Amino acid sequence: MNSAKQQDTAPLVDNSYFSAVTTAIRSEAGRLLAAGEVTAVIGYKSGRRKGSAQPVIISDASRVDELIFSPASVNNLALYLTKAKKEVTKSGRIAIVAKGCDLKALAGLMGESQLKRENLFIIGIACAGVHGSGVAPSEPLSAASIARKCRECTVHLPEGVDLVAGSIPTMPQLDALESADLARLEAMTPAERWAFWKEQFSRCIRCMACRQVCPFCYCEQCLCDRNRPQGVETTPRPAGNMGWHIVRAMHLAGRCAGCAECERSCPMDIPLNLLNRKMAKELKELYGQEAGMQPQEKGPLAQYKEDDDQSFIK
Amino acid sequence: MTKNVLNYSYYPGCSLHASAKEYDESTQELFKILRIGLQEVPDWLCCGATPAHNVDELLSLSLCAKNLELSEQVEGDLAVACAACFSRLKTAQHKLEENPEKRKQVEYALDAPLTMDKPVKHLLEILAKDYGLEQLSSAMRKSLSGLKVACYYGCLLTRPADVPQLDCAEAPTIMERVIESMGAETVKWSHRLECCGANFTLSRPGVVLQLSNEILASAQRAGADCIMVACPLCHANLDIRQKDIEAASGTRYNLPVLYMTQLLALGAGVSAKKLGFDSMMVSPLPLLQEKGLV
Amino acid sequence: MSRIGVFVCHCGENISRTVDVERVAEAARKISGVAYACDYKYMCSDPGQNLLKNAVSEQKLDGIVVAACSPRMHEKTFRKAAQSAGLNPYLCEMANIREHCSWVHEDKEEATAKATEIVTMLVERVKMNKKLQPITVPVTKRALVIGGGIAGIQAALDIADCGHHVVLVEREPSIGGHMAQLSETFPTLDCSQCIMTPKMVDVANHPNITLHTYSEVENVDGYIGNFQITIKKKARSVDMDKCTGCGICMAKCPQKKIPNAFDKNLGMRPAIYVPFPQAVPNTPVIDRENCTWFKTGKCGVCAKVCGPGAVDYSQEDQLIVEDVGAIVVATGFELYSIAEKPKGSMIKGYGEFGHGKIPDVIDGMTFERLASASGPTGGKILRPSDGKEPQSVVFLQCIGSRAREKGISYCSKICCMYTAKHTMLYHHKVHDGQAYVFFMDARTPGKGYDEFWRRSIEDENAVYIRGAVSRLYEKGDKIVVMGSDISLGIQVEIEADMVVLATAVQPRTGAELLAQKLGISYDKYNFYSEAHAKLRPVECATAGVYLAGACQGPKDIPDTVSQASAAAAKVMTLFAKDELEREPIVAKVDDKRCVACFYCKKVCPYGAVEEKEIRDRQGNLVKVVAYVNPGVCGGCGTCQATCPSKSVELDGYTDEQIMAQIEAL
Amino acid sequence: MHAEKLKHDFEPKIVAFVCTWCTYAGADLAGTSRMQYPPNVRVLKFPCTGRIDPVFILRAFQKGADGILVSGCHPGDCHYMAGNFHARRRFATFRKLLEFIGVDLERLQFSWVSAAEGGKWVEVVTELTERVRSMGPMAEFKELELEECWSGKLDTAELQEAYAAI
Amino acid sequence: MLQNKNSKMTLSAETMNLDFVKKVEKLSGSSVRRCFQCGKCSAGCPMRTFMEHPPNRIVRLLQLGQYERVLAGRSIWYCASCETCSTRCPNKVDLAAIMDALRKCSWDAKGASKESLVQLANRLFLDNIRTYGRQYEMRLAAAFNLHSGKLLKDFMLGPKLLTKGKLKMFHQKNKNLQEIEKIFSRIEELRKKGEAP
Repeated sequence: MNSAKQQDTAPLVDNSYFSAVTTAIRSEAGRLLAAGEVTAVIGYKSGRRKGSAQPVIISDASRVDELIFSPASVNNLALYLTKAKKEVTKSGRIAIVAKGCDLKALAGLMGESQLKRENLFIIGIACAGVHGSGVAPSEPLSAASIARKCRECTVHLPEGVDLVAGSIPTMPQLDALESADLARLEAMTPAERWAFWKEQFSRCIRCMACRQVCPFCYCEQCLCDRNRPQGVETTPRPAGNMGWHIVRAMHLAGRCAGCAECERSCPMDIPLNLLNRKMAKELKELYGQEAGMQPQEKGPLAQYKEDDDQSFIK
Repeated sequence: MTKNVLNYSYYPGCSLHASAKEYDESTQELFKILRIGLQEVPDWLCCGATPAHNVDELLSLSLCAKNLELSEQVEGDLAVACAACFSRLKTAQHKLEENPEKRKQVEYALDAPLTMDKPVKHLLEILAKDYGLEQLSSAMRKSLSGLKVACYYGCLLTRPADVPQLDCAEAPTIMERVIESMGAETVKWSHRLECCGANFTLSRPGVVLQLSNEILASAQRAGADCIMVACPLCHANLDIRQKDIEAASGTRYNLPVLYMTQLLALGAGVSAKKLGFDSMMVSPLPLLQEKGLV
Repeated sequence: MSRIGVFVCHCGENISRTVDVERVAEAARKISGVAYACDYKYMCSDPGQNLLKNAVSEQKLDGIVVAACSPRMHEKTFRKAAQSAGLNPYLCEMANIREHCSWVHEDKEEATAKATEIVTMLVERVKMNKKLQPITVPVTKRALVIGGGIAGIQAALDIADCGHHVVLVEREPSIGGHMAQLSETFPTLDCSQCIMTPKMVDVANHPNITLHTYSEVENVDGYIGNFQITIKKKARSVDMDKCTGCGICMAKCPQKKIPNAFDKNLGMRPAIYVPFPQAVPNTPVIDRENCTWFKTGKCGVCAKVCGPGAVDYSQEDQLIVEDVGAIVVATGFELYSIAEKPKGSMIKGYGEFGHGKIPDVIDGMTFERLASASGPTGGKILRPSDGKEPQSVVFLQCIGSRAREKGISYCSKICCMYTAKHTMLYHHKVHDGQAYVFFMDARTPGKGYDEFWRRSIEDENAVYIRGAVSRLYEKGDKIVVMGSDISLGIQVEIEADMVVLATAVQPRTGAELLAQKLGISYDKYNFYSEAHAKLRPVECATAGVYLAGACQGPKDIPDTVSQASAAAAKVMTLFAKDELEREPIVAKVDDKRCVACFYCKKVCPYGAVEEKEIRDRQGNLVKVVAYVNPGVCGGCGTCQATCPSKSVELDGYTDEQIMAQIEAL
Repeated sequence: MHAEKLKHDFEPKIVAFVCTWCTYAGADLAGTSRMQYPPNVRVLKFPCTGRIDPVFILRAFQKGADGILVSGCHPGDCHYMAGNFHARRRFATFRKLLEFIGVDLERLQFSWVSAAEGGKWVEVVTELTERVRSMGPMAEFKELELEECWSGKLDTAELQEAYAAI
Repeated sequence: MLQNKNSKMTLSAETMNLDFVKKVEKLSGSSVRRCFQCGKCSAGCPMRTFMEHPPNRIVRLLQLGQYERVLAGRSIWYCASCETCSTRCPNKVDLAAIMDALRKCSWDAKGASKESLVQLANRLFLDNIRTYGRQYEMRLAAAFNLHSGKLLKDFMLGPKLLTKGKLKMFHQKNKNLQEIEKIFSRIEELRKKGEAP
C-alpha cells in the first residue's frame, strides 16, 4: 500500500480543470433549482480544513456557489440517496454530482430498484481522478496523491448522464498498482494468501466503516448483526473478522461499483478493494458481465445460462 | 390260428420291395406276432412321391387317388409304412376333400368317382393308437432296456401340421412313446425333424451328404446307440450313405440306423434272423449283441 | 426449555444389527432439551406409533425426532402420528440412521457414534422448528381450453358436462381443427365429418361453454386455481349476434379467387368466408388482406346484401379477461411442408424431392382434401397439375420423421396408418389404379391397426416396398421415383402420376411463445413437456396446466381423445375441492427487513415473487417490499440463499434450523 | 476399505449439504443397495441446492468441518426447474473467493448425484473423505476459532516473504 | 429382359405380372400377398445355402409379379419339399405348395432351367411309373446315370446293395398298367382341353 509514497508529487492536471468543472456544476445546479426541475442538488462543498471537500445537499438556488469539485471530492455521493440521507429522495427529483465510479454505483442501485432514473438528474464529472486515502486535502492531484483506483480508472468520462461537467485533460499513463498487487497475490500459494489475509483481517476492529460507506450495503439490518441465528460472529475476533469480510465480499460480488470507498474509509488500511476487484474480475471471466454505467436488469448472480461452466462439479 | 385283434389293408410303397425290404419283412413279422392282420393291396402303384407333386400336382393326386381306390378291394384301414407315401396319400385325401375343382379333374383322370373315405394310417399310428401302448408293452418279451435310441422323424411324418395329424408337428413324441413301451431308452436330440434331403438322393447326392451328416452328428452328440426311423428314404440316406458321409465329413459315426418295426419286433420276441439286420450297411449286430439283444 | 422426544427404531434388525440403539437412546437422553428417549423394535408399526403418541401426550413433548429410516420412507407416517397426538406435524423430524448409517457401515462403534451425532443434529434442528399450517388456495372453478380441435373439444365437453364452466379459445374462425379436414378415419373408415360435426355443434350449444373463435390467448397471469387470462378477439367484421349465416354475402362477394387454406389451397373462397360449410360458428369473417373494401375503401357489397346488417367494417380487435382455475392446452400440430420449412423447424429440407416445386407431389393432408366428399374435387382423386385421375400413386413414409440428420429423430406415429388408409381410399375411388408405398417399418401398435394395414395389402392391392426413396424427378407428366426393395436388395423405379408424402408431425409454429406465456416447458422440438413421461403424462410441471393431444407429441385421434378426457378428469379433480391444500414449505418475506432489491424476484423459478406496497393508516406509501405468493411458491429456497438481507425465510428450512444443525456438528 | 480405515489416527469430519430430491435420494439408494462408505460424512438435507447459502459452508468450516460436499440434481433435472443453475453460479463464485482468501479447494467438493446414482454418491463421499484424510485437519479456521487476537508476529519464513511481497 | 438377378426393377401395372401371381395362388391354394416378409421360412430352410434366392425372396418377387426372376433361378429346384416353411409360417403361407406350383410353371414352360438334373430325375421317375407302375431304384439310377452322363455315379453303391439283395435286377410290371397309362393319357387330354393346369 505504502509503495505509492515514492511516486512523483508533480501536479497531474492544471487547476483550471477543476475550476471549469466547478463552474459547470454551479451553473447547472442553479438552473435546475431555479427552474424547479429538481428539489435538491447533492454535491461537494469545501470543508473546514484547507482544500478539503465534503458532501452537501443544496435545495436553495442561492446557495449553489457553495458547490465545488476538487481532488478532495472523494466521496461516493450515491450513498446519500439510499442510506445517509435517504429521505431526500422523498422530496422529489434530485440532481446528483457523480464521478464515473459513483455513476456505476447509481446504475447498480437502479438495477436493484433502489433508485429510478427519472427521479434523478445526473451531473456527470469528466473525472481526472481524486485523492487516495491518507492524503492531505490541500495537496494537488499528483501521481503520489491520486487514489489507487483512479490509476487504472476506465470510466473517466461518464455516459448516459444528463450533463457532463468539464472535459478530461490529457494525463500521463500511471502504472496500475491494484492490478499489480492482485497479480502478486494470485501468484502466491493458498497458504501464503491465507497468511496474508489472516494478517490483514486480524487488524479489523469491526468499526463497520466499510459497510457504512458502501452504497450497496443498504440493508436495514445486516445479516452480520444478527444473532438468531448467528451467521457471522459480531465481535472483532479473527474468526468473526474472516467471516465478515468473506460474507461482505460475497455479497458485493457482481454488484460492487469499484468506488473503493470501503478501502478509503478503513481506519486499519485493509486493502478491501482488492477483494472486490478480484471478484469483479472473476465474474467477468466466468459470465462476461461487470458493473457498468448503465443499469442492468439482472446481475451475474441473479441469472444463469444452461451451459454455464461446471468444470468444478463432479 | 387265433383270430387277429385288428386287420388292415397294407400299402408298402416301392422302396419296401427294394432298398427297404427289411422294413417290409420286419413289419410283417411284428404284426404277425402282435396278431394284427395285414393284407397287401393288390397291384398298388407308386404314389408319385416328391417328383410327381414337385412338377405335376394333378398327376400326384391322381396316382394317390388310384391307390386309395385299389385299397378298397381289401378290408380294413390302409396301413402305410413309408413316410413319403403316407404323406402323399394323406395330402391327396386332404386336398381332394378341400378342393372340388381338383377333385373333378382327378375323377376325370381316373374316369371314376373317387372313394376317399378309407382312413390312411401310418404304422406308428396303428401301433400307438389303434393297438395301444399298453398292449404293446404287454407284448414285450425281451426288454430293449439299456439301448439308447434316437428317434428320427424326418420331414414328412408330421408336416405340414394339418395334413398327417399323426402328432404335434413341431414336438412329436409318438416314436419315443412307441419304442419306450418296449423298454428302450430314448435320447433328447436336436435334429429329429430336420430334412435328410431325400429328394436329392439321385440328382444331388452332395446335398444329402451335407444334410444327413448334421443329423448323424446330432444323434452322436446326444449319445445315441442307434437311430430309429419310420421311413425308407431317411433310412437310405442315413444308412446306405453313411460310409460316404463319414468319408466326406471325416468323422466316424458307425451309427446303426434301424427301422422302428425291426426294434419293436426284436422286443416282441421275433428272432433277429427274420429281421434282416445283416442286410444293413451299418451292421447293428455288434451293438445288439453288446446289449444282449441277440 | 424445549421438551423433545427421541424415538429410536430397531427396524427389526436392520438398524440394531450395526447400531447400538439402546446407547443412541441413552445418549439422546443426555442432550439438553430432550425430555424423553426410547427405542423400539418397529416404530412404524401400530404399537410403535402408539408408543410415540402416548409419549407425546404423557411427556407433554413439544417436538419429536424419530431416528429410523429415511424421511422419504416414513416422514408422512410419523407426522400423521404426531398430529393425531395433538402435536403440529411439522414439529416432527426424522433422523435417517438406516439408509444413511446402519446399512452403509459395518463397524458397530462407528455406526453408533454416527447415529448419535445424526440424532443430536436433528434434535437441535427440531428445537428451531415452527408450527406450520397447510396452505390453502381458493379455486376458481372455471377452465380455459386453448385450441378447438378434437382434443380441445373433447376436454371442453367433458369438463362442461361435469357442470363446470369452460372458456374455449380457437385461433381460426371455426372450431374443428385438423379432424374436420380429414376424409375418413382409420381403422374403421368412418367419415370424419360425420363423427366430428355433431361434437362441434354440441360445443356451440353447450350452456357451460363460452366459445371464442378467431381469438388468441394474449396473456396469462396468476397460478393454479386463480389464473387471469387475457384473450384477444380478432375483428371478425361480422356481428355474430346479428348474422343468420344465410351466406348471401359469400355468394355475392366479387372477390372469389382466394386459395382456401382449409382445402390446402386447392379450392377457392371469397374474401368474406367460412372456412368450410359445416363451420361452427357458421358466421363468416372478412379476410381483410384480400377484401376490396379494406384495400381500396370501395365495394362494400357484403354490407349491402346483408339483410340483418351484420357486416360491420368498423369492428376492432378487443381484449377480454377471463378468470379460470385450470388450463388445458390443446393447440395440436401442423404438418411439415417440404416447400417452405416452418420457422424453428430443424428439418434441413428435401431438395431430392423437389422442394415442393413438383405440383403433383403433395402431402397427406392435401390427399385427405382430395379424397374428402366435401373437398375441392368433391371426393375425386385428381392431380393438382392437370386435374387428371392418377393411374399410379406412390406414397412415401417418414418424410422428415425418423431422420436424425434431416433434423427430426422422432416417429410421427400416425403416418403408417393414414397412408394405409390412403391406399384404400385410392383403391376404392380408382379401381384400376395402383398404389405403391415406400416404407421403413409399418408401425401399427393399436387396436385393429395391424389388421387394417394388412388389409390394404391383402385386400386392397397396395404394393408395399420396404426401403426409403432416394429421389424424385419429373419426366414428361410423370414423376420418376427412385427407390429400392431392401428385402430383395434390388433397385426399384416407378413412373408415378402422383406422389404423396407422409410429412412429419410438428408442433404449431410459435408453440414456444404460448408456452412462455403459460410458463410451461417444452422440448427441443417445441412439443410441450409433461411433468413425468410415465406417471404424470397429462400434467405440466407448472401446477394447474394440463396437456391434451398432439401439442405434447404426435398422436392419432383415439390417443388424443383419451388424453383430452384424462386432462378433463385432472381438471375435475382439481375442481372437486373448493380450496387447494399444499405443503407449507414456502418462502415468507419479513416486511421490516426487506429492502426491495428484488433479487428474490429475479431468481424465483416460479415467478412467485410480487412487489407489495406498504402504506400507513393515511394510505401514504411507506415502502415497497417483496411478497411471495404461497400459491405459486414451489419451495426451493433459492430466494433465501440469494437475499442479501436474509429477509425471506423458507418455512421448514429456516436459517435457524440449518444453523442449529451446523452448530451441532 | 473399511477394515484398514480403522487404523487411521485422523478421522476427518465431512459435512454434506444435499438436495432432498436427487442426492439425498441417491444416498438412500446407496443404503438400500447396502453399499459401504466411510462413516465420516454428516448429511444436511435441503429442498434444493438453490437454498444452500455460502454462509453455511463458512460456518461448517468454522465449526470444525475438514471437508465439505455440496451436491444436488444434474442440470435440467432440478425439481424446481432452475434452483441448481443458480447454485452453480453462486458456488462457482464462492469458490473463487475462498481460493483468493487462501482456502485449499481440495476440501470443498461439488457434485451432481441423481436419485439413481447410489454408486456415485459412495464414490464421491469416499474420494472426498480419503483425500481430506490425507490432507490432515482443516487447520486454518480452527486456529482462528482458538485465537483471541492474532499476535501479528511474522513467525514463519513464508509469512515474512508474503508480507514483504506487498 | 433382365440381365442379372440384381438388375433394376421398373414397377408398373404392365411390368408386374399379377396374372402369373393369381395363377400361382390358384395352383398352390395359398395366398402370396399375405406374406409380410418376416423371413422365418428362410431361417428354417435346410436348402437355403444352396439357393441364390432364399424362400422369402421368392415370395417377395412373386408379390411384385417378377416371374422371370423366379423361374430363371435354381432356387425352386433346390426346395426339398420338407414342408418346414409351410409348417412354421406365421401367416399360413403354404410356401411348399407355392414352390410346387412354381416348379410346375417352369416345367410346363420348358424354359431353360439351371437345375436340369433334378428335372431329369423327376422326368425319369415319372416315366418309370408310367412304364412299370412302381419305382425300381436300379433301373432309375442306371437311367439317370445314362442320361446325365455320370456313368460311374454311385458305381460302388450298386453292387453292395445288390449283394444285400436290395436292388432287384429283374422285376415284374404291374398288372394294371393300362389303367395307369389311362390316367396319364386322360390327364394329358384334360390339359389339351385346357380344363386342367
